[in-house]
Amino acid sequence: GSDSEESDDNEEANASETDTEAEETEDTASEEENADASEELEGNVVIDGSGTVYPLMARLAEEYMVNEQPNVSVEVSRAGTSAGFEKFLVEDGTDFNDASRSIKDEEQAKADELGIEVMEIKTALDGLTIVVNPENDWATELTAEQITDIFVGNVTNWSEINSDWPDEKIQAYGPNENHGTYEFFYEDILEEQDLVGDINLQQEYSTLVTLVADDVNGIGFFGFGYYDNNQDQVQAVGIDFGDGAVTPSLETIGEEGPYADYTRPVFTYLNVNNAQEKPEVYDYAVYVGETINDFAGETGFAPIPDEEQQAQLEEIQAIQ
Amino acid sequence: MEKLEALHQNNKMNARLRKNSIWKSIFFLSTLFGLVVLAILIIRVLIQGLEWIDLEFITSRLSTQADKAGIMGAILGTLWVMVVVIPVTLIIGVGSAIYLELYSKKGKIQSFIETNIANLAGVPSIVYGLLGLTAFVRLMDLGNVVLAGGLTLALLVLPILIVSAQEALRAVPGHLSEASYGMGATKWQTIRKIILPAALPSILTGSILALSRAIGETAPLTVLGIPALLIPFPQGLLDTFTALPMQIYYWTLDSSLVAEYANLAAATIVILLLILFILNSIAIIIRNKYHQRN
Amino acid sequence: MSITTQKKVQIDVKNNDTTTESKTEQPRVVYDTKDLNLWYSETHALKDINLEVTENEVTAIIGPSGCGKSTYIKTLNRMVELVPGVGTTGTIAYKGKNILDNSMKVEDLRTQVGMVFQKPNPFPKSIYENVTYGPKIHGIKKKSLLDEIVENSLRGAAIWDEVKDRLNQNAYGLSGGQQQRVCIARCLAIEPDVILMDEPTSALDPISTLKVEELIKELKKKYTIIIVTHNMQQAARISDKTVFMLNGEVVEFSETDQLFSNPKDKRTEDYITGRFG
Amino acid sequence: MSITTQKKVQIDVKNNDTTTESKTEQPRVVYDTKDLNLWYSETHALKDINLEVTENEVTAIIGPSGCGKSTYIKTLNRMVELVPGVGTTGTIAYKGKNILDNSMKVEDLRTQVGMVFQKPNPFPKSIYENVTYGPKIHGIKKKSLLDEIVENSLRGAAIWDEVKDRLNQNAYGLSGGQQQRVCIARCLAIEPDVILMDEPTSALDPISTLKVEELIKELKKKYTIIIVTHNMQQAARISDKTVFMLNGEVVEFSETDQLFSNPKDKRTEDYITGRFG
Amino acid sequence: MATNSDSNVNKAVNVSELIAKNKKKKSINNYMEKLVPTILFLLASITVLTTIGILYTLISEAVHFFMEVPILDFFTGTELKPLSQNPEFGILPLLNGTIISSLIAILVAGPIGLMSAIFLSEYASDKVRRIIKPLLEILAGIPTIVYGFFAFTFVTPLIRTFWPQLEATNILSPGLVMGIMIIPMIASLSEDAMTSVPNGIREGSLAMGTTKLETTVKVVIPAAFSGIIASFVLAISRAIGETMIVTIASGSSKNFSFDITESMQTMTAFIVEVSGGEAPAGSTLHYSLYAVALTLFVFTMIMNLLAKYVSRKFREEY
Ligand SMILES: Nc1ncnc2c1ncn2[C@@H]1O[C@H](COP(=O)(O)OP(=O)(O)OP(=O)(O)O)[C@@H](O)[C@H]1O
Ligand SMILES: Nc1ncnc2c1ncn2[C@@H]1O[C@H](COP(=O)(O)OP(=O)(O)OP(=O)(O)O)[C@@H](O)[C@H]1O
Ligand SMILES: [Mg+2]
Ligand SMILES: [Mg+2]
Repeated sequence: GSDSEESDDNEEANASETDTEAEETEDTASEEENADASEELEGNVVIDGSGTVYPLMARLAEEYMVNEQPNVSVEVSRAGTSAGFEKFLVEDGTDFNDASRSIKDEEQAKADELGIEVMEIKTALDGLTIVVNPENDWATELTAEQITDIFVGNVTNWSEINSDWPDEKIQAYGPNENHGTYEFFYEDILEEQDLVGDINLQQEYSTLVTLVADDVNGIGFFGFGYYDNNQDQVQAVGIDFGDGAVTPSLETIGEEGPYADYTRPVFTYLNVNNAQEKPEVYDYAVYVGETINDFAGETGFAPIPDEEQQAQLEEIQAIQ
Repeated sequence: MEKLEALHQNNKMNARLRKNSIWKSIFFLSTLFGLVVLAILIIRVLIQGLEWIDLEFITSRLSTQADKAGIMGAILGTLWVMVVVIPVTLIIGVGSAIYLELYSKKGKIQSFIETNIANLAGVPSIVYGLLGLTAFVRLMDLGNVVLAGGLTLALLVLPILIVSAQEALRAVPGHLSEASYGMGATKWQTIRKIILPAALPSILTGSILALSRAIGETAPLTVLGIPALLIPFPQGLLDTFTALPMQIYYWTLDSSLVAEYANLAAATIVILLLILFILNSIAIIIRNKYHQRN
Repeated sequence: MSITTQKKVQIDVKNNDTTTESKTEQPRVVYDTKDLNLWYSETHALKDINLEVTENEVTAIIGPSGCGKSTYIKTLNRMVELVPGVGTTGTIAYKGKNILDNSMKVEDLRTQVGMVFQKPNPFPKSIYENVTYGPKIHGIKKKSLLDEIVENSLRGAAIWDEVKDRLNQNAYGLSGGQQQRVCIARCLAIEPDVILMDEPTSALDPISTLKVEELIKELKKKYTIIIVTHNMQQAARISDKTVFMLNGEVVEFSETDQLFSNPKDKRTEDYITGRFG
Repeated sequence: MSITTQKKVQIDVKNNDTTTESKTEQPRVVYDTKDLNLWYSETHALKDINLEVTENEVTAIIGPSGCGKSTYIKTLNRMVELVPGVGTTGTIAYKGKNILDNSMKVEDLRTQVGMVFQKPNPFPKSIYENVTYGPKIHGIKKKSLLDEIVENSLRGAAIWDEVKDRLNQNAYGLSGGQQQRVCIARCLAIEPDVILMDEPTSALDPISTLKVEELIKELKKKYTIIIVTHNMQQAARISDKTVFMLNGEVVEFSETDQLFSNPKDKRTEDYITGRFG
Repeated sequence: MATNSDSNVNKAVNVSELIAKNKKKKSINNYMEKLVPTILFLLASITVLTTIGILYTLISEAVHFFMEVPILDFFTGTELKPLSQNPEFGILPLLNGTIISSLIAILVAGPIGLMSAIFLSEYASDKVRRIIKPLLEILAGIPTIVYGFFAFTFVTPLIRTFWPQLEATNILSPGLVMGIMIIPMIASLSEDAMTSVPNGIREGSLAMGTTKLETTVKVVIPAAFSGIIASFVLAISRAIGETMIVTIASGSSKNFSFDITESMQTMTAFIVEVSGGEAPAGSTLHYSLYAVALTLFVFTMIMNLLAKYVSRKFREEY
C-alpha cells in the first residue's frame, strides 16, 4: 500500500543522510524534515541472539533510534544464538535473531513448520584471533599447523615446537562450548579433532583476556573484537597459512583476504513475515542492509564486501 | 572447706583479665575487618566511577558509546519494578503475616506454611528467575516486561517480608490489644486500629530492607532475559525494561570490548549503592525513632 | 526448723463514708459465678469458684501471686480466652445470662464490662484518640458528641484538669498515674456497667495510687467495681467486700471489715498477717 | 478529698533465737558506705547514703518500688556498672578497702561477695554444672573436690535431698523455689563472705518462700547477708537490722524490731502501716 | 483536690444506649470479621503456591533430562561436558564447586561473624552497636554483582601477589568474598540470639567474679547456641545459592578437583551459563539446567530444614 511507498522514500533520504553523518547540524535538520514528512514510524523492533554479534547490532540500533526513527524502539538482547532462535521461531517471536553461525537444519525445519519465512543477512566478518601473553617474545608467529598441534595437544611444550623456545608447558585457553566461536574453531579450524584435555574454557571473554594476560605460557583464541580492545593486555599471533605470517586486522580479515582461513561470517536472521506486517521492522531491516558496513570496524568486525552488501540490500527491499 | 581458700588467693585473676582484654581486641578487630572490607570496596568503586558521574550520566538515555551513555532508563526501570514489588509484597506479605500471627491456630497448617516460608527464604534467587520465566514470561505470556520482572522479584522477597512483618506483629505489646478487646472491639477492629499501626514502623523497616534486596538482585533478571540495549524509557507495567544491576552486569561483561564500560559499571554501582544507602538510612531512622519511643 | 514467730496485724477498717449514700434499693447481683473451673492447658488455675458480685459495690480480690486473681477477673469479660488452650466448666451469669456459653456475644459483654489493667496501657495515640477509641469503634462518629464524651470521661477519671490543654498530645508523654487515669477514662467512655481492675495501682507511685484510690471510691456510685490488689491495706481502704483466693480456690469471701478483723479461715489469717505472700 | 482513714500495724518481732549463738566477738563492719550518690545518666537514684553493715548479720532493705533498693545492693558488688552511664560519688569500704575507686579488682570483689537475684537465674546447664561453674572458672579442676563442693553447697542451700539423684538434669526442669535454692548453692560454692539478695523470694510460692527464709536464717551463721525485700513481714521475720529507703535516700536504719515497733520517722510509719507502696 | 468537681458528671449523653443501637445495625462489620480471615488465608497460601510453582517448573523440565541421563549417572558422574561430542552430565563437579566455595565462605564468615557478634552483643556500648550493626548490614545489602568484580579484580590479584600459584579464576577468592558477604548475616543473627539470652543469666555469672570473656564463652554462647547454629546454616544456604560472585570470579571450568587455586563452577553459575548460552530448546543441555536447579533447590531446602531442626534441638529454655 501507500505505507510501503512512503517508507521507500524515507529509506532513500536516510541513505543519503548517513553519507553526511559527520555534519551534525545537517543531520538534525534532516531528522526534523523526516518528522515533518509524517514519515515518523512507531513501534518495537525486537532483536535477540548472539552475544558476539550484539555490539554491532546494538550500535546499529542505537544509531537508528537516535538519527532515524526516534519513536521506534529497537530492543537488543543477547540470550545467545540458540536461545535466541528459540524466541525467534515461535508465534509472535522476535523480529531478528543475531547468530554467530548459520541457521541449523532443525531450526530451519521449525521455521517452515510455523510458516515463518526467514531471511539470512550477513552482517560482518569476524577474524578468529590467536593471542598470547605480551611477555611472550617467541611465539609471535605460528603456522596454522602449529596452532592445530597446540590446541589438539600434539605438542605440550613450547620447546617441542622450537628447541630455542622455553621448556615450559603450554596452557591453552578459549571460550567454552556455549559460544559460536568455539564451534567455529572446533569445526572449521581443528576440523573436529578433540581439543587438548586441559584447555581452560571460559564463559566470559573478560575472564579469558585476564587469564591470557596473566599467563606467560598461555595461548588463547577468541574473536578479533576482544583482541582489538585489549591490545595492551594480549598480543595477537601472526598466522602463517603458507605465504608468510598474517596478523589479523580489519584489512586482512575477509573471506577473500589473507586471513580468510580464520575468517567467519556472522549473521542476523530476519522474520520476513514480521517485516511485511510491521513497517518499522521492514524499515529497520533496510537500514541494517544499508549501513551495516559503516559500523563493523568500530565494533571489531571486518565489513562484508560492498557488492555483497548491495545484493543483500536489494533482497531486503524486495520484501515489500 | 578450707581448701577453697586457694580459690580466693590463687585464682589467677590477672592472667584471666589479660586474656579477657586480648580477646576483646580480637573481637573488635573482627568487627573492624568487615568494616574495612566495606570501606575498600566502596573506595574502589568511587575511584573508578566517581568522575563519570554527572547530571548527564544520570539523566541520559542508554548508549553503546561510553561517553554518551546514561542510566535514566535503568533508574526508571528499577523504579517501575518497585511499583510492582511494593504493593504486591506489602499486601501479600503483611496479609500473610497477620494470618499466621493472629488468625491461624497453632497447628499443622500454620507450621506447614511457616516451614514453607522459611524454605522459600533460602531458595537461591536464580531459581526464582526460572520460576518467573516459566510462570510470568511464558505461561502468562507477559514477556520480559516490568510486570513480569516485578512479580518475580516480589515472590523473591516475599518470604523475607513475611518473616519480618510477623516479628513486627509479635513485638506489639499484648497489653495494647488487650485494652482494645477489653472495650468490646472485634478482632479485625483491634488489628486494624491498634496492632497494625503499632507494628507499622517495624513493618516499614522490614519492607525497606526487603526492597533493597529486590533492587540489587541480578541473577533472576539474567534468567528472565532483560534487553541489553533498550533506549526508550519504560512508560508502564507492560513495557520492557532494564534495571540498574543488569546494566552493571552487561557493562562489566562488555568491558573487555570497550574499556570505559568498566567505569560506567563502577559509576552505576555508586548510584545503586547510593540508592540502597538512602533506603537503609531511612529504615534505620525509622527503627531508631521507634525504639526510642518504646 | 520452722517458723515459730507470731505476729498479729490489726487493721482498723474505716466505715466507708460513701456506703451510706445510695444503697437504699434492693442490692442486685451483677455477676453470679457457679462452680467455675478453669484450665490453662494442664494448669488447673481456678477451682470450683462460687461468688456473687453485687451492683454498685467494690469487690476486692486478694491473694498471693499466682493464686488465680488475674485469671478470674479476666474470665469475667472472657479476656482469658485470648490465651490459647484455655478451658472452662461451670457458669458465670452476667445479669442473668451465662457468658461462658456463647449466648452473649463477647464483644457485647466487653462493651458493658470495662477493664483497667495492671500496667497502664494507653494506646500510642493522643489522649483524645485514646478516649474516643471505644465510642468510635462502636459507631459513634459525631465530633460534638465525641468531644462531650471525652470531657465527661476525663472528668469522671479525675484527670480532665490535668490534660484538658493537651488532648492532642501522645498519651505516652503522661506520667504513669496519669496514664492509668486516662485508661480509666477510656474505659468510662463507653459507659460500662462494671469495671474490672487488675492491680490498677501496682505500677504507680504513692501519690498516684492515692488519686486512683479516691477515684475508685467516687466511681462506685455509678459502677460496679471488681478490683484485684496485692496491697491488703488498699483492699481494706476501698472495698466493700473482699475475696481471698489461694491456689485457685476462693478461701474466704465476706464483708471487707469482717475479713480483715475477723478472718474465718486460718489461711486467710496467715496471709493477712504476712505469714506468706 | 483526702484519705482520712487511720490504720495501725503492730508487728511483734521475735527475738531471733539464733542471735545468741556466736556473737561474742567484737562485731565487725563489713561494708561501710559513706556519702554515696549514684546517677543513672540523669536520674539521681541514690542520695547521700551512709550505712554500716555488720558481719554475720542479716540486714534487710525495704522501701517502695523505685526507691533505689536494687540500685544500692548492686552497688555493693558493682553490678550496677553494667548499666551504661552510671556515675557515683562517695565511698563504699568493703573490709576497709574502697571498692568504688579501682583499688580492688571488681572480679575479686565479686568472688568474695555473692549475689542472689529476684528471678531465679540458673544457667541453662545441669544442676551439677551450675554449682561447679564458679569453682571451675576460678581454677578448681579436681573432680573429687568439685563433687565435694557440689554436695556441700547444695546441702548448704537446703536442696541436696531434693536434687541429689538428678544432678545431671537441666536446672530449668526444677520449680522456681528449687531453682532459687540452686542459685544460692551456686553462690555458696565459691564461699563468699557476703551474700547479697535482691528480693530472693518475690517470684516464689509461699512454701518455697518459707524454705528460703529458713535457709537465710541458717546461712547467717556463716555469712553476712544483705537482703532487699518488698515484704515487710519478711524483713521483720528474718533480719537483724532494717534499712528503710525512700526516693533514693535512707530514711531510717536501725534494729529491725525497733524500726517496726517504733519507727522514728513519719514516712517509715506511713510505709509500714501500708499508707503507700 | 479536683475530684470534687468531678462528681457532677452527667450521663446526659447516654452513650451506652447509642452503642447498643449501633450494635444492631453493624452487619457490615460482622461480615468483615468473617471475610477477613479468609482473605488473609488466601494471601498466606500464595507462598505455598510459589513453592508448588517452583517445583512444577523444575520438575516438569528436569523429567526430560532424566529420561536421557540416568539419575545415578547424573549424581555420580565426575565429568560434566555438556557440549562435547560425547556429552557427559555428571553433577559432581558442580556440587564440588558449590560445596568448596560455601565451605571457604563459612570458614571466613563463621569465626569473623561470630566474633563480631560477641563484640557487638557483649562488649560494645549501645551507641557503638547502633552505629556498627547497620554499617555491617550494608555488606549484606551490596548487590552481589559488585562483589563478583571485587573478587575478580581486587581479591584475586591481591592474593596472587604473595601466592602466585593461584589462577586468575579460582574458587578461593569468590569463596572468600562470599564469606565477607555473609559476615553480617552471621554477626547479626548471632548477635540477636546472644542479646536475647536473659540478662539474669549473664549477671548470675558476672556476680561470681568471672570475667566477661568467661561469661560469654561459658554461659552466653551455650545459651544462644541454637540461634548461632541457625545463623550459620542460613548463611551457608545463602552461600550455596549465591550466583553472580562465582559466575564472575571463578570462571566456568567444570573441574572435579579439590585444589582451591583452580577455577571451578557452582550449580548456580552453571544455570546462568546455560540459560544465557546457546543451548537449543529441547536439547539435553537445556534440560540439564533444570536438573541442576532442582538439585540446588533440594539442597538448600535440606539446609533450611536442617537449620530448623538444629535450632529446635539445641534450643535452650530460659
Ligand atoms: N497464659 C498462661 N498460660 C499458662 N498458665 C498460666 C497463664 N497465665 C497464668 N497461668 C497460671 O495460672 C495460675 C494463676 O495465674 P494468675 O495470673 O491468675 O495469678 P495472679 O493471682 O494474678 O498472680 P499475680 O499476683 O502474680 O498477678 C498461675 O499458676 C499461673 O502460672
Ligand atoms: N538501668 C536503669 N537506667 C536508668 N534508671 C534506672 C535504671 N534502673 C533503675 N533506674 C531508676 O533508678 C531508681 C531506683 O531503681 P531501683 O531498681 O533501684 O528501685 P527498687 O527500689 O529496686 O525498686 P523495685 O522494688 O521496683 O525493684 C528508679 O527511679 C529507677 O527508675
Ligand atoms: Mg495477676
Ligand atoms: Mg528492685
